[in-house]
Amino acid sequence: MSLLAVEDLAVARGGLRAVEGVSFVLEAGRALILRGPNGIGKTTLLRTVAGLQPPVAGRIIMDDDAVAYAAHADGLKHALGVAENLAFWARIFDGGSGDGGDGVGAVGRALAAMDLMALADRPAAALSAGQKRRLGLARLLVTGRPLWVLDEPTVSLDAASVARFGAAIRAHLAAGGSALMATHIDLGLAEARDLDLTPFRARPGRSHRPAGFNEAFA
Amino acid sequence: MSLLAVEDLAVARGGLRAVEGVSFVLEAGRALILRGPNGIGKTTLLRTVAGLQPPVAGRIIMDDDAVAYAAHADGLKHALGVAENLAFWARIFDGGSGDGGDGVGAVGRALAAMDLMALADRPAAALSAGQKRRLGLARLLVTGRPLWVLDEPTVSLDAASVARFGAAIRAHLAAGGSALMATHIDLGLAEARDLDLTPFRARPGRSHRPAGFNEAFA
Amino acid sequence: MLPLLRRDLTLATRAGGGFGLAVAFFLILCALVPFGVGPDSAALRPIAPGILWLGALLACLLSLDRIFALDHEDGSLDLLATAPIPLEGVVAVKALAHWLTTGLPLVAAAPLFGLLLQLPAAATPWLLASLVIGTPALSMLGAFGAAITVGLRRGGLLLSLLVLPLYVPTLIFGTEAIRRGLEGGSPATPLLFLGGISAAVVALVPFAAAAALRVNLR
Amino acid sequence: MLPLLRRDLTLATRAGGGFGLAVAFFLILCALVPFGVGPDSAALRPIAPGILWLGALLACLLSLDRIFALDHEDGSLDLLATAPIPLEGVVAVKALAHWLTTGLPLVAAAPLFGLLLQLPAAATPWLLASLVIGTPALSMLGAFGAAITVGLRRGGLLLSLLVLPLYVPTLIFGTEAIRRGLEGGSPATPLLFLGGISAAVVALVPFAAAAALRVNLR
Amino acid sequence: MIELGKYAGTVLAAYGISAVLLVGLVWHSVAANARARRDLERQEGDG
Amino acid sequence: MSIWEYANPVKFMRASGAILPWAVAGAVACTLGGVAWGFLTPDDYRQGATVKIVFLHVPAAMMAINIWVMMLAASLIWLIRRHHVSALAARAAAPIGAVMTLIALATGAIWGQPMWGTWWEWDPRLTSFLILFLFYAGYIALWSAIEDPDSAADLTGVLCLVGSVFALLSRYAVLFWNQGLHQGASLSVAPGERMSAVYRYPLYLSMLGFLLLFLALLLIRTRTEIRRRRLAALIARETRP
Ligand code: HEM
Ligand SMILES: Nc1ncnc2c1ncn2[C@@H]1O[C@H](COP(=O)(O)OP(=O)(O)OP(=O)(O)O)[C@@H](O)[C@H]1O
Ligand SMILES: Nc1ncnc2c1ncn2[C@@H]1O[C@H](COP(=O)(O)OP(=O)(O)OP(=O)(O)O)[C@@H](O)[C@H]1O
Ligand SMILES: [Mg+2]
Ligand SMILES: [Mg+2]
Repeated sequence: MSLLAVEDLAVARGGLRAVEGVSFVLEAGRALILRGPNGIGKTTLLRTVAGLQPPVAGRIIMDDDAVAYAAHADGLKHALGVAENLAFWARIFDGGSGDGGDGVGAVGRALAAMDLMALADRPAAALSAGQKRRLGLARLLVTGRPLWVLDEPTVSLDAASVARFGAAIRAHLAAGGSALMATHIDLGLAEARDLDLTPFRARPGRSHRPAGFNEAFA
Repeated sequence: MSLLAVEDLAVARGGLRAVEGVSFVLEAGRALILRGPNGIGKTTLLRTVAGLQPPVAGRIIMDDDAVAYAAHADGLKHALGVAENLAFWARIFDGGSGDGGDGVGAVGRALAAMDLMALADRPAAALSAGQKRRLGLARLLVTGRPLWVLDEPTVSLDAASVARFGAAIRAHLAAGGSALMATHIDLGLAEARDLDLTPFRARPGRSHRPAGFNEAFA
Repeated sequence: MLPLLRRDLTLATRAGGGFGLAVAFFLILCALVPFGVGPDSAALRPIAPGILWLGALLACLLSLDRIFALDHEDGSLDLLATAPIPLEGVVAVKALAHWLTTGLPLVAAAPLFGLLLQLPAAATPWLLASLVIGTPALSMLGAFGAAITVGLRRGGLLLSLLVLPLYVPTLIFGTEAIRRGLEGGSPATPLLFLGGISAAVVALVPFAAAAALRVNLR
Repeated sequence: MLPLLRRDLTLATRAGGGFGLAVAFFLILCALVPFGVGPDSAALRPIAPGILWLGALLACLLSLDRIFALDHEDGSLDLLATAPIPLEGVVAVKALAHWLTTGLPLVAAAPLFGLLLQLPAAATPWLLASLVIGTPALSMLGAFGAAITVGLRRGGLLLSLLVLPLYVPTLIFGTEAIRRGLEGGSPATPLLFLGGISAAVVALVPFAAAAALRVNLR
Repeated sequence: MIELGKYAGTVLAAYGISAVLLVGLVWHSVAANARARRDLERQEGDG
Repeated sequence: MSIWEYANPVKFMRASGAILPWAVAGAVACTLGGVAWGFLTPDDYRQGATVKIVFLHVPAAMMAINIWVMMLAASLIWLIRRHHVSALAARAAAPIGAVMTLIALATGAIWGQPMWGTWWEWDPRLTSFLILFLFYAGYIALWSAIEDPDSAADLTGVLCLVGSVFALLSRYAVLFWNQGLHQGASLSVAPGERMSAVYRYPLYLSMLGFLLLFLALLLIRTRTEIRRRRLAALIARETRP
């Protein structure tokens, strides 16, 4: 069963196509890692898949409400505690684990998975860069969504945390989820396939329908 | 000749000591990489050395105006172009290279070193994560400062850009500069020494002078 | 949607929140007016309804950029847009939270400030009625302005420029109701208009605001 | 220091800047006041000086959070603090830039707005004089408030709360000068006081503001 | 010459201000257009 | 060929280039002709020579309103059919509308001095115009504040939509708030109130002139916007790594 199928997708940023003609299928239990040099369009592609911007061409086939997105900004409220931050997102995504809708069980498990138990009551403002990132990743665990869309998830993480993140991904895949990631480093995930975006770089002038002002007037 | 000497330094964050008893000497032409798990206090130590916060104990011996600091926030103005952003910092730091104070030569060289020539007129808002980071690093080259203090400099960079950054560091060291960095990844710098901060983690109760309210009342 | 409301109210009561600040600002403004126009109570009485409404409007204005900008900066808005609640609902809830933390306290405190500005006691019921009916429109229109300018950093002045003209009908009918109440006329007509505007704004503007948010998230 | 001034002025004229917006805001405020207090020109005339000064004050207030907050968020402030210019100079230059982009346009436009509010033509010179002498104090005191609240996200209302009381003496002497000029009295005394306040504020407050900034950067 | 009587100042001021605003608008439109055309031609000439 | 074809920038540039000389010639002839003719009309028995101001005041006031309506139409076309040129036309029209509003306000204020004895009065007509000017100012400011042209077009379009509703609402609110001094519409069909032909025909001519002037300026400014966009697009394409 495929969780996500992308067909001949073209995505644009700043009114210009970044990559085009991208097709892939992501099955349950598999992960796909987007590769490519800075500025090729990884972030743009991920945001399109997450539904934050419309594709210029092509199709994205997946269930509604399947995606959990995590990017550089972790969506943390500095004034709230670590557990409070997680509990909020758990309630918004309705727990996902069916534990009474309160999401407390899921929150506890997510804190444990990312080794944040000791920091549970700390306000998010008082976390270091790597601790914030860990909290941002823990959020994925409470969404209960099958398809994780991750933009450079391991930034600022130390080696132990990268391993912990790898374990979380592996558990997610084993439970029938899947993950689409962009990263520049080696995650050591055997389940993951790489997709280099370099060959899909959009060439100007080949497009029939303008992606925005910049293509309409170029 | 040592550019920086740190003696028995203790630094605090949020009123609690993070690391203490740190001593090292950084000679011209050498680099020191701080290592340690998330939250140990690398960022705090770097900010202290950069003069942004006072040390709790110990001494930092270096010349005035020797430090160029670069952290997660790159100090870029989104409304200004790439070259404009660099030119501003070049003028603030007075070019460093003595080319008429206007810093144009230095800016051009910095752009070339970080492969930003093609983007020179782009507003900084329209850069990808890695391109922004490259611009943030190019800023170091126009400061003309001998001691670079870098907090996770290679975040978001692709492999080619990491290599380019390594080359820039090497050139800086060869020119008699030095660098103090915190990072979790392997930079492949032969000139660099590692300093693991884990043994210096502050133990509560050992301090004679409270670092702030939190220690004074603990 | 309830967790979102609860979180926004919690944040408003935490450090750096805004609960009560609107009232304090209102108080200062009312205290400054006599300095500006002279302490003569004969001069104050006729302008009191207007000053009270203008104060409410400005207190509202100054807190508008908290509605979406914070969530946009820390990435929460991206995550909320991919969460299983419609963006229109997010807008409505956030405007409601804004009204509960700004509009409602103002309504509660208004009679007191009426006293300060020599507003006759007979006008107090009309003051209260007009504020209760009118301030929801202020919050919702403010949310619209905030949604349009969310991509701009610190667009406070621009936000005011966009929003204040939209406030004109509310302001006119609001003060007119008090004035008619004072002069023994019938305040029913302006109150009816006020109610009509509020109802239409609360019902329709969330769609426009959500559309603007989607554009800005793109 | 000149490059900093030049950059701040450039940013004010670029997209999302604020040049001219203060005037537009002032205009809206002048347009809204009659809606509040009634269209009667006999009612407007006596309160015109006060409204004009309050308008200048509020236009100033709404742009204050641009002074340091933007630079703090994008990391520029960290870098400026380590640059070879004293932080006091940074404060002074930024307050100057704020005055040039907010205070000066207001002064230039004030006579026109005086017309709208039925301010007698005889009072215009005094309006101009009091604004020219008084607004620098507004910008500098605002910079102080902005420095104190720079660590808070969107501390707009709190900032107003801190700053407005500091504005009281300026407001009193400013309106008093216009009123005396109108009534044929001697406006020299209030203008003298106004000048004294401005001079003292411009000379001394940068030190306090720089101290506050240092604390907030820590 | 046409007689404006006691309202000469008023009428001339109205015509004068309108002329200034209109000429300013026209000048701005034409100048911006010329500049845009020049910039575009230079860019298209380059590549 | 459908009319929407002209929403293609290249076609628009060609078509507008052909129309422009005629529009400019017509605008110059009618505006100068109408205003000069108006200037030479005899004095009114009540208003004296000030009646000459009407030939600037009324056309400017009418264009100020009509231009906003045109911007609303162009914004709707952009939001619904995504024709890039119409978004740029709305952007190009706004400064013209703002200047027209300013002319109406300025000539009215100058006229008010001898007629009502005051430069400014919070009369509903005047007040509504001030509010209209504020809407223009907000619209222009928003266009120039947003960097990304696609977002800017969308957001200003939404603002224009919401703003139109509130501009109308404000007009009624202001009428509710204050009774005014200002003339009613004397071009109305009611025979008794009709303006005498001496003033009517030059007024018609100058109204036509202002309309053509708007058209000519709109074409020029839209062409400017198109060229600017094209330049930006070429630069963006070139620098994409
Ligand atoms: C700044 C202030 C003013 C503004 C914004 C303004 C606005 C307008 C507008 C919008 C119209 C067109 C109305 C229509 O045709 O339906 C108009 C027409 C007119 N205005 Fe004004 N006006 C102002 C001041 C004045 C003054 C002071 C006078 C003279 C005492 C005046 C005399 C007229 C006359 C005679 C017309 C023509 C009415 C008609 O034939 O339709 N206006 N004005
Ligand atoms: N706001 C913008 N306006 C115009 N162009 C933009 C904007 N943001 C990004 N771009 C450009 O769009 C392209 C794709 O950017 P994107 O962020 O998707 O790259 P990326 O693959 O994620 O790069 P990185 O590895 O550096 O994160 C880049 O060339 C970038 O310069
Ligand atoms: N504002 C704050 N208030 C209180 N404590 C804080 C604050 N910011 C950080 N801390 C704590 O101070 C300690 C040191 O943080 P620091 O940011 O220096 O760590 P780091 O070594 O840079 O970690 P990382 O590798 O994650 O960036 C951490 O334990 C962190 O939780
Ligand atoms: Mg990216
Ligand atoms: Mg760190």
